[in-house]
Amino acid sequence: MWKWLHPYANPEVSYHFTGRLLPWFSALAAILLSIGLVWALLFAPADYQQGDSFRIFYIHVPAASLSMGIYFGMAIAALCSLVWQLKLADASAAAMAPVGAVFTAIALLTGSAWGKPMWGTWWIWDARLTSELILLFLYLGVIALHSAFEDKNLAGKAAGILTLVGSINLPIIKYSVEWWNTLHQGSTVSKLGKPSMSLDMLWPFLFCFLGFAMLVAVIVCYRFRNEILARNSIRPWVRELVSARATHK
Amino acid sequence: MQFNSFSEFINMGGYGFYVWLSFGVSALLLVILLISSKADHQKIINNIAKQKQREDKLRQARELRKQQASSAQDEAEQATS
Amino acid sequence: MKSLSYRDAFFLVLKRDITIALRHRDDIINPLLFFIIVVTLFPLGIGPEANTLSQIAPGIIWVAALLATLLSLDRLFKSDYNDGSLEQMLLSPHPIFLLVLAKVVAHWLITGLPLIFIAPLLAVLLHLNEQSYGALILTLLLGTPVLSLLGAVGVALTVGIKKGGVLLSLLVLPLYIPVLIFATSAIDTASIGLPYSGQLAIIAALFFGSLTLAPFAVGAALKVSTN
Amino acid sequence: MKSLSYRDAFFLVLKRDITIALRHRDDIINPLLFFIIVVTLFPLGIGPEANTLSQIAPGIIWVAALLATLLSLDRLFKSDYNDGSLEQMLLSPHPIFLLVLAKVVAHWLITGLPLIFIAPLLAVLLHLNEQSYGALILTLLLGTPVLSLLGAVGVALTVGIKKGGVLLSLLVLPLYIPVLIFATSAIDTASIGLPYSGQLAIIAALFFGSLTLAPFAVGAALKVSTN
Amino acid sequence: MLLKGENLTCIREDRLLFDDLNVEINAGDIVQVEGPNGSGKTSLLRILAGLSQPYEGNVLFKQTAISQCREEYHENLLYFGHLPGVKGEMSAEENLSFNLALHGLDTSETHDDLAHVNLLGFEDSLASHLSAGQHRRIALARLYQSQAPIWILDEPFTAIDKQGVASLEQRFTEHAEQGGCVILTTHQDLLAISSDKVKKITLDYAFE
Amino acid sequence: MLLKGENLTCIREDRLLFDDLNVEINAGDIVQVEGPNGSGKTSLLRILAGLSQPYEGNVLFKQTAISQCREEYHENLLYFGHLPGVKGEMSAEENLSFNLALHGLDTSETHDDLAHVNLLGFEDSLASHLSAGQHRRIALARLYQSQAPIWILDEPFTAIDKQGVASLEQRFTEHAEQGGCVILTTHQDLLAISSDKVKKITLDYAFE
Ligand code: HEM
Ligand SMILES: Nc1ncnc2c1ncn2[C@@H]1O[C@H](COP(=O)(O)OP(=O)(O)OP(=O)(O)O)[C@@H](O)[C@H]1O
Ligand SMILES: Nc1ncnc2c1ncn2[C@@H]1O[C@H](COP(=O)(O)OP(=O)(O)OP(=O)(O)O)[C@@H](O)[C@H]1O
Ligand SMILES: [Mg+2]
Ligand SMILES: [Mg+2]
Repeated sequence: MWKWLHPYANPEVSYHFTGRLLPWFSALAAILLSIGLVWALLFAPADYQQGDSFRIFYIHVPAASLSMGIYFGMAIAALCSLVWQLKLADASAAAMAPVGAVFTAIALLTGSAWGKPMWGTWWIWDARLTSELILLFLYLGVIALHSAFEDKNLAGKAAGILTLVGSINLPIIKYSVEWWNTLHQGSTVSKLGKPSMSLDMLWPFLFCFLGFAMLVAVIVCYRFRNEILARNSIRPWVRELVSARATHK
Repeated sequence: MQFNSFSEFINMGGYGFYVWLSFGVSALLLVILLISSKADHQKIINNIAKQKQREDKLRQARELRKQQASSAQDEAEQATS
Repeated sequence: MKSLSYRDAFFLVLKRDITIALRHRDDIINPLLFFIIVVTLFPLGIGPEANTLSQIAPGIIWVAALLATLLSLDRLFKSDYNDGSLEQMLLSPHPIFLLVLAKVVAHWLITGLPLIFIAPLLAVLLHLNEQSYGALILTLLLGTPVLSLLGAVGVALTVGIKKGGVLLSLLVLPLYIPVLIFATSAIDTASIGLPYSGQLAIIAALFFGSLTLAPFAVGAALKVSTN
Repeated sequence: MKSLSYRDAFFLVLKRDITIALRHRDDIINPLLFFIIVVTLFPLGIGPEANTLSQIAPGIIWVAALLATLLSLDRLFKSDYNDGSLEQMLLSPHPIFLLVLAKVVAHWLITGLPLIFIAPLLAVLLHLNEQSYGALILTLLLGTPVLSLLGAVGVALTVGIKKGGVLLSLLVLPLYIPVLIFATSAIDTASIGLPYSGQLAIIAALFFGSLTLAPFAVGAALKVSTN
Repeated sequence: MLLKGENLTCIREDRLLFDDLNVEINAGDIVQVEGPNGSGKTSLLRILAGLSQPYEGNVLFKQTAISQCREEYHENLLYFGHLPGVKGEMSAEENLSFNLALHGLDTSETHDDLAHVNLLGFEDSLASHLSAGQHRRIALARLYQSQAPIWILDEPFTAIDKQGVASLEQRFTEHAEQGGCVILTTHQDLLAISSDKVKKITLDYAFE
Repeated sequence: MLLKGENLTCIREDRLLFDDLNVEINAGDIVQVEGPNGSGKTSLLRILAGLSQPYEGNVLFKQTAISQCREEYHENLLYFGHLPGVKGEMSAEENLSFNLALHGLDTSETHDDLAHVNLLGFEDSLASHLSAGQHRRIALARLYQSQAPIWILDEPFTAIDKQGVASLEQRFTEHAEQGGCVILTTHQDLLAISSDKVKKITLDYAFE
């Protein structure tokens, strides 16, 4: 059943394979994002309650859901690497962590910047906000652990264990925070009166969302290829590649 | 088109600061991430190249020492003979 | 030879760790003192009004317990790593999770248990609502073992890293958050006279979950760190 | 040889410590993250009401700064002790207080300074009164060096002791209490719009006092610890 | 054949330490791993003990990969590394008892074992109050009880005085004669063991 | 006379290690402190370096008690203990430069010094990535620059390979010939230095 996967578990093959995918991903990301963002900023209607501040939505929500999606991806990669000892799965998890952290940070920042005009404060200890903040800490933990190990293979394994422990914990965190919140306060700040999204808001959102997803794919590909190179530096194919590409001083 | 003029576009119905802050910071972070990911590639390649140079240097030093050792041995043999 | 049962191996390691702690009595006293000092810092930093204090008392006591546990964590594996004992344990013919479990139990007996005895005293200092004492003790009793178990995962991951001290807190604190939230919420609920068995049940679930899973995660992490 | 002036020796050690910290970037980032995490734990433990939070914000931020400094302290001499560098420094032909001062300055630059930059952000999270931001920054600017200096005395005394981790906090925290009290009092005063120069003056006095005395105390303590 | 390393490759820091190394160790062997500083002796020993994974290759104990039979292998292994695994907070005797008990050995004769390593009179001293060499001797005392056939010893003579070295060498010979094997590294010459009894593995890839 | 210990007495843990010991060290001496494990060699060396205080007695540097002339004494002293004082986070070269600069020595020729201890090619490796012996070699590289006449070295040969030991011994001879003195401990025999050139101090109170 796993046979078809086998060639891709070879670092050299996946290095070249991702190399071939990259231009396609990049083109898609560029097209989708430019259509989506122009649409979102210029043509999408303003919200009847929130006015033009609603345009933050088009970054905020994709960033927030991608931040969680990437963690999910990382957890799967970590599981694969622990169960099947796939070194490439480690490399891909390592490639995803910083991207996920950046998207989490974007979700937090855009959320805050939206919260100031809407709720009158940059920050409240709301369930969603708090669990997003904790997600950022989890990401930072994984990254810090990665950078603390010198041997990248070991770093991958250690970070994998942490990712898995964190992923078991993530639903608990989410649940606990939600519960804690409703228990303490009757919502003092009115949450977003959920507008039933009209089609002319939905389309640009879809473009933005897919565009950001493609951007994630592009960056993860770049980082994945870097990880492969760094982990296989003594392989002859890497050596050949290097002697062709190194900039000599 | 929702906006009649450029300044209206910038103003964003009074929410300009927050909207442009969000878009600006997001763009900045993503661009930094993208560029640093791309730049790492060359950095890693240069590192590996440096590594290779170091190995070559070691190999040379090793050969030199081997030569010295063998010539010393020769001398010693000559001296005894 | 080779006749050591699981039980014997467990108690062997447990006894050793407790002997070392008793020998070095600071190991027991210091986390306790840290706990006390942190709790007393708050009235100093916040001001002595009884109302405010009693309102924030559960949070402060629990955060202090959490930090005290955190600071005491590196005793768990660090010194064993530095002098090579850890290597020797990994090379012993026993399942690693068993030895890990023994060490964690010892850690809890040394640092967690004393906190539970001293906590009511501190609760008095902070004017904790009288109805909450039971909840405070119960949450600590169920919650501090979770802190030791989850903390062990963090230490095991960072033990090979030079100066892992603060990195550890980054890894471990997010994992502690559910315990903190449910425990303080239980205490708050108790203070208004409502039943808090729901929160307790969740903490108990966390306890059993981490009791069964953490030792294996720790074992895997130790193998990586000592590589 | 032997031509190294006081200034050169000072900067040599300073540069070395900062190089090591930059190399190990975690050293800078981690205390910062710890600071942030501790600050976020309190709302989780206490509850999200903005009013309560803004009332206890100065206390929380300062206690967190204090704990972050405390945790980062053992970087100051411990690793130098463990690998023998400290011995070598004590054997160098320079006055010990000078080398100590360089190490403490490096420690502050690495851990204290970043706290000051991040503190306003956390103040936002805790809804600190807007009038208090100036006082917060000023007290941190004058107070954190005191924490590093006094902390150094504590580490120097405990560096020879195995597992001094928690004992250290016992020694150091009481010394930190005056800083904590005056700093939070300054911030509280500022929040109701009154002048807080009195408290600042006292912190400044503590700063100059510890700047002149602590290095000598540390030097003496180190000689005892390495005996 | 007790222990076998197949096609072992080790890479540290991008440097290839050894490549495609094959090692076969039989009962009765005394194997000295030789090589200059940094040639990979410690790395090899840790791989053989199962403490590190090789970049490529396998270590087999009685034809089974050691990752497959971890517990059985560890029952048959005694490893002594750069760090002795002695707790400063416990006395010499407590340390030894623990070490023995952990490996399921008899703890009733610790006195004799300590006498073998010349620690008589120091049984109750805390290990941290002993000198560098005495500290390591506590860990070495285990050798006089061990029933494990495979001994892997990384620089066991560090900080040990001459008399100590001589008695250790004698113990190695005994162990080999009783059907065990000893894999060790040292930068000193083995004096009490005749050199034809010692197999050598020389690592010097980096300097060859 | 460079260094003199007068009536030195050392007591550790209620055990008398040496009593009324008098030591005189002159320019050109190579002094080997001998004795079995735990006889007090390290304790003596630390007292001579001024790192510990003796229970009784004085250490004099050019007729002055070293506590009276600490800075001058330290300018003339190079001490190398059981711990090498090398930071794992810095590269070999950075470590050496710092060590040299701290003692006011020239840091322009670190390359050559590292070559002397066979670390060519490892200049930029972090010290924590080196092997046990290479780690200690970084600290030993200082010996090739040091201008201090008094060298106190506690087991300098630990973990060093044979070739390294030979070149260190040669360096000691050179240093002694240039008017310095070397006080060292080791459990190995000095091979390259003829034994009549080596003064010995034997500590064996505990076992005599
Ligand atoms: C720092 C502050 C904020 C954070 C961390 C945050 C985080 C999140 C997260 C995690 C999601 C879930 C995304 C998903 O389920 O895929 C989300 C969705 C959303 N957020 Fe925010 N948010 C913040 C502030 C705001 C503000 C101020 C608003 C508007 C007033 C807002 C409006 C929304 C909307 C409309 C959604 C989509 C809801 C849905 O369809 O499920 N957020 N945010
Ligand atoms: N920190 C200490 N506390 C108490 N006693 C100590 C301490 N260090 C050493 N001793 C005692 O002093 C004696 C001498 O120790 P020292 O380290 O000087 O020996 P040494 O000759 O250097 O031995 P080795 O050859 O093993 O290095 C030891 O037997 C020990 O009992
Ligand atoms: N933790 C590490 N990280 C990266 N590289 C390492 C590490 N430890 C060792 N190395 C590298 O591996 C090489 C071999 O180290 P190893 O410890 O196996 O040598 P060794 O033969 O035991 O030397 P010694 O005689 O000095 O003990 C070293 O040259 C070093 O460059
Ligand atoms: Mg070695
Ligand atoms: Mg000694």
